[in-house]
Amino acid sequence: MSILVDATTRVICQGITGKAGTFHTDQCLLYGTQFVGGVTPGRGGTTWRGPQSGKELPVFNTVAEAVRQTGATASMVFVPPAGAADAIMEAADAGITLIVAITEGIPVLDMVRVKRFLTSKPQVRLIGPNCPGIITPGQCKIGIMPGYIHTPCAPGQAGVGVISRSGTLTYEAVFQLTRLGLPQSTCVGIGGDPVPGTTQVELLELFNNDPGTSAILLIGEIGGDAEERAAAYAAQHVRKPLAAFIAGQTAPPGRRMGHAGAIISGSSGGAASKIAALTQAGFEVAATPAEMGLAVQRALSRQR
Amino acid sequence: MSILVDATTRVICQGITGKAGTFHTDQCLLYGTQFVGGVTPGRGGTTWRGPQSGKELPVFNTVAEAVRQTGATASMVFVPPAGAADAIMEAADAGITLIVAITEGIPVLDMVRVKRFLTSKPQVRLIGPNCPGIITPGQCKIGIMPGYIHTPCAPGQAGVGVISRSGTLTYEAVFQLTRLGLPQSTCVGIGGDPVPGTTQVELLELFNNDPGTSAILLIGEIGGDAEERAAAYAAQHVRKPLAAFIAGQTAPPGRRMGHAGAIISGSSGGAASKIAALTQAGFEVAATPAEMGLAVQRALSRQR
Amino acid sequence: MKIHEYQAKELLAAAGAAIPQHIVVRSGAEAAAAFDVLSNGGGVVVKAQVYAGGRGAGQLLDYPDKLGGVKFCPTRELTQAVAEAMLRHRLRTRQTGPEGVPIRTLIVQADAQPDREYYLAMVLDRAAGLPLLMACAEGGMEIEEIAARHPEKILKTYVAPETGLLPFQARRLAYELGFTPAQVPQVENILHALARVFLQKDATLAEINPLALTRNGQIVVLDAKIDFDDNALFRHPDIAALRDVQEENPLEIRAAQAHLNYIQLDGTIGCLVNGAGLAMATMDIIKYYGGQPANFLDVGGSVTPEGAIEAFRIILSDAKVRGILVNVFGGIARCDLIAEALVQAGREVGFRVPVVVRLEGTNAEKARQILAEAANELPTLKTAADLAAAAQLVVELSR
Amino acid sequence: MKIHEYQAKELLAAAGAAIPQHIVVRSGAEAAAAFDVLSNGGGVVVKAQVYAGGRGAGQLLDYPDKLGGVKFCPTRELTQAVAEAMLRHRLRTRQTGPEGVPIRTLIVQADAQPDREYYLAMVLDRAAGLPLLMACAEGGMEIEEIAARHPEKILKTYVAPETGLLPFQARRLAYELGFTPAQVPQVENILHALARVFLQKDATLAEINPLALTRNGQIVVLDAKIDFDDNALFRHPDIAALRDVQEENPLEIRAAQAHLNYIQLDGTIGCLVNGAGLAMATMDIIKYYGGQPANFLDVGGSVTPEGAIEAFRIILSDAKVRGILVNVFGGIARCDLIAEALVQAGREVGFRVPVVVRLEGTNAEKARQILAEAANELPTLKTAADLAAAAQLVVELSR
Repeated sequence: MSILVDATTRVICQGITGKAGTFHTDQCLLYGTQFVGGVTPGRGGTTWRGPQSGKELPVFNTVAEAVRQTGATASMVFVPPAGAADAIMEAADAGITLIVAITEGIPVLDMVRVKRFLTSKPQVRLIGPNCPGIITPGQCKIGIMPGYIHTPCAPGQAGVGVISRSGTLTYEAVFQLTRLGLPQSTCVGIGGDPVPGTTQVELLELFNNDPGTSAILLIGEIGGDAEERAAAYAAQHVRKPLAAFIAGQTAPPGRRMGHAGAIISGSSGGAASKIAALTQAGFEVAATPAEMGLAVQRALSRQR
Repeated sequence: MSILVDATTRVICQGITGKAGTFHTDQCLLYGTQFVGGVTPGRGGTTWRGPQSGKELPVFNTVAEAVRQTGATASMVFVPPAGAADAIMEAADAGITLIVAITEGIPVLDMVRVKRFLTSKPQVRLIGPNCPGIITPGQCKIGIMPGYIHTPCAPGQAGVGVISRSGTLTYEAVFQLTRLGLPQSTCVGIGGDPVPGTTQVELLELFNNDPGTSAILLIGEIGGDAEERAAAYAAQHVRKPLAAFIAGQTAPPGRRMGHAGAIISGSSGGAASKIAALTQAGFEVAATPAEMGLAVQRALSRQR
Repeated sequence: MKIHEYQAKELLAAAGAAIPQHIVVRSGAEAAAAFDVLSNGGGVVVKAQVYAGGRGAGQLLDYPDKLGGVKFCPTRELTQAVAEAMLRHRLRTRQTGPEGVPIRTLIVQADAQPDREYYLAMVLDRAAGLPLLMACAEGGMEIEEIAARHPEKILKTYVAPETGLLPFQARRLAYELGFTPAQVPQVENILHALARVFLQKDATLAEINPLALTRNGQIVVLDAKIDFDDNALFRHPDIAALRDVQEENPLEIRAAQAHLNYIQLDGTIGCLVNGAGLAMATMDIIKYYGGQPANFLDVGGSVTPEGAIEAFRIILSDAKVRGILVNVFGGIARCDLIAEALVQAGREVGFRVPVVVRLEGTNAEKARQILAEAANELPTLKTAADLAAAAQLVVELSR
Repeated sequence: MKIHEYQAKELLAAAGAAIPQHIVVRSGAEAAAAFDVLSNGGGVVVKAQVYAGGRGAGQLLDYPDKLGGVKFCPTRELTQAVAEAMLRHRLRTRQTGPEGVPIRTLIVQADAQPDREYYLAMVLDRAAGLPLLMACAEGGMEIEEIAARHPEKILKTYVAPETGLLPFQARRLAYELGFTPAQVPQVENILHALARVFLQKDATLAEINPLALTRNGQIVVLDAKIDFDDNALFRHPDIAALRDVQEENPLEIRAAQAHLNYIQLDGTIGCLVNGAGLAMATMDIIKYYGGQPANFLDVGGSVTPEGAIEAFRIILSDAKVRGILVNVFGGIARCDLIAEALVQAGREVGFRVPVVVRLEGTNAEKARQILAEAANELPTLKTAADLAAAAQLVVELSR
């Protein structure tokens, strides 16, 4: 089992003919993801060919056309920042229900507008933007993470669900899990932007309800109060083993938000408050990034 | 019984210090409505006095303040057209749950924006704009209708629920009901604007669920397809006696919407299609405006 | 409020849409001069600027040849002759009535040589409570027929007023209309212009019909029609300034100035009613009893002596009127005061036809007494006990 | 991106807010001339324009008297002297660090004589995913303290970006701040200007502190601070043009030009990491093992030879650096190519301090081999088996 994506997920790439879109669609195809088409306005009717995989996909001018022709339900967005919000709304409007936005550098007010647009489309889930994507090991990779570091669950086996605001730090965590022999159910990078499409709380809920997930690893960062909210949710609702790591205990200064930032969050958004909240909620919190895998192991053994 | 308003409803008037606001608040007080205050920005802290009733009410600068101080849950809006949409949104934002907008001449796109604003406030019901208001005879009148033509239900007695897009035509209908000895549960003028706050379908549902309503009279007009939708709803859900009248069988021409109007509604919005739809849905349709009361009587007797 | 084609196209152009060049003219000589500027080795199109639609298929009255309100003119001479004919003869179309309308303004337009025509429109969808943008790859005259027979050919997109037309919505419509990647940006510009004018200027209808793909690959607005929300004109002085009162019914203008809502019709029985719904219902009951209403007239919620006087003057200035039905439901306004206003109006105006009055509501008894007392002075003034009786009486008296 | 106070106030003024008159000056003589224009029989305020906050409570370094970055000057002579002092001495505030910052620009501002001070700010509320407008009737320096002790005194209103600040929201805030009916329209203007600038220019923070009620009843923006979303600068060339690179850290500018995200810190161990989260985590583990990071440096998803060379140059230009930790997780990018880039960088730059490399991911074995082969050529280059070992090693070697 897994959350959000599996071997049956039919995926398109928006921005498939761009350099990054081509490369990563190809990588996903090599991993085994069921990509069924791509969208680049003005290139409709042409055929895209994966440089390494050699696989061919139809290109469409609009997501609506792509959905009609291919039955896709998920989209990987590689559209550059200036057009990315529009591309996400186009996907949502066209019936795509899982949108994975890899694009980095989308203006934050664009994402505010996207989120408000999506309130009228409750069936649509957005992952990202500015994220590595989502992977259910062995079944479906939609994103830029290196596939080989992940370990699929054996049939009937449950795995670790991973939720992260970071990219390479997630790979580090997954690599540690794989080394410790802990397979992963699904790994989701929610992205580091101020307004993410999907929050840690929402993913905690999905993983909590997924029988294929045996434990959850949450990788957070300083800033905002998302981790505090995740801790509060977990304390009340989650009964699975929980582990976490918070990056930024040595916070880089100089990225202050003036008075207003502190007023609004009601706390500093600092690592200490996050770690305290998570520990109190029952998370095994890793002391260093080298011990994320071990923290999961501790959480799992503590339960037994 | 009744819908939406009764003797316990606490009401404010937005625009209370204006000429119309003063006159009609006073009239409502004379009828017995429980008015508890008024709002006119810049006049907060003063006291309003009803010219005929002699009653005094506190005036506030904002609806939020009025709600805090008086516990009002309903508002009658007499703010002029340019500021009316803003006043409605202010009321909704301040916790008012029933907004009765009397104002005539609000730009239609303002009402589109108001309706979209209200989607995030499902607990708020807007009646109007450009409407006579709502009255539960003998208990609460919020609007400009002449109170004395209405007949309250005796304790335990059920009455006729009236839904109308028109003003004086509603008074005509209520007058006929009263003459025939048929009391009214609640009468609601939804207003004649293209984008009304509350639709006929919504009121059909409320009256259908109200044990104090024995029959429903629907007074429609040509234009749009609201009556067709009401007929479709009634056919499926309503089992109470139903009567209707459609004004505009001799439609004034010259108010065409070009090609686009006909395309959009899929029908002419003419009286014939509306009358056919209502008849098929089980409404007793009055042939002339002089027979609206009789149509209700026929509907009631047909049931027995 | 309506505006002329050329005004609609200029508004769209200001919002970013491409339109063919045109020059507004009011004489044959001006038209000929415009030909020199715009013909560019070919011809021009002369188009009558009237509010009524169906100009192309219309006919100039008392004109020997077949000539409507739109004409391609290959020469300077023909341009001048056609312009002069249009300015001299009234134009009848399916929207004008048999008497036609005078033509006061023309445009001379560069010939766009349309290769293919499309339809675009924005209008309020009342059921959804949202503006709707519609597009069809088959434009021109028969759009209503296409809508009825092949509704799937009409592409539709809702436009939220707070965000406007979103880029992907315009892009999708443009591609689904079958435009090529090179054409799509031109179409997107026009769609955004249409939506912008509709939303920013409070239009109730904005129609581009046809949108033309020209032989040289340009996409231009060939004809456009925009109606505006009267209630929003207070915040659009630029739009209000476009009003051409000469194109409107003088009686209706006069009524509007007196805060009366008046629409002239073809029948013989004048109506004076308070409230739009009751006014429509009054017309209905006149027809039900065999009469034909001469007008719709809503005097608003209350009735003042001044309003009643002006209302009677307007109704009676229609020579067809053979009787008048006054139907007033006195709600907040008292019937006795209304009756006094009616009597005063009768004295001022003089009732040359039977006037049947039905007054109901507050102080109705006292009102009937006032009217009875005035019976000698105003012999054509009759009262009726109820609405049905009043309608029957006025129909009978007007035969 | 940050801008100066005077630029923020001018943006707000362009959006409709009232601000005191000011003149930008860069010399004592200009300041004296500005005094003549603005003093109006009273005095003026001289304000240092630097990006750091806390100017009023700051102190000019090596200056004999107590003088910060904001000074009321009742005379022309004092105005000139104060301006010259500010332009000659570095200013230290609680936000600058002990070395202070140079002052290159000043404004001379008409004295507004504030009678009462308020606080206004707009910022993104991440939890709600919406911009939030905040207001407090007690402005000035202690706003954070008020927020902590009396949160109920901070009024808050969410602003939807698609509608902007709605009229009733501004009206309500103005009344709830306690303004009189005569003052409310002035405050509404300023609130709308604040929201407009925030939304239309893609700000991440817009703060008016204080908003002043002056002795003559005017309401003006006395000080303002606006930060902008770097990701949205592509659509705001007017804002991008306001950038004052002299106010920014030269190393950080140089890093940005090489697409590196670099922030200088106070420690001794340089970091070179791919990915922001891993970079933060790497700093954390350095600290965990007793070291102090000298910088945050994210080279992005992949590592090119050019990027690595520039990154090492930037790190090594910080004289405090006594060791460097390279932590790269090769995902899509192959570790062997990254190792080659590091070796090339070592050749070009010369590693004057120990460089501990931890490479993991695709082709990590081959990468370790490449680094081992370069060991003779680059004696300070060390490899570590895992992250913990790497951190411990670099801390040890940097002591």
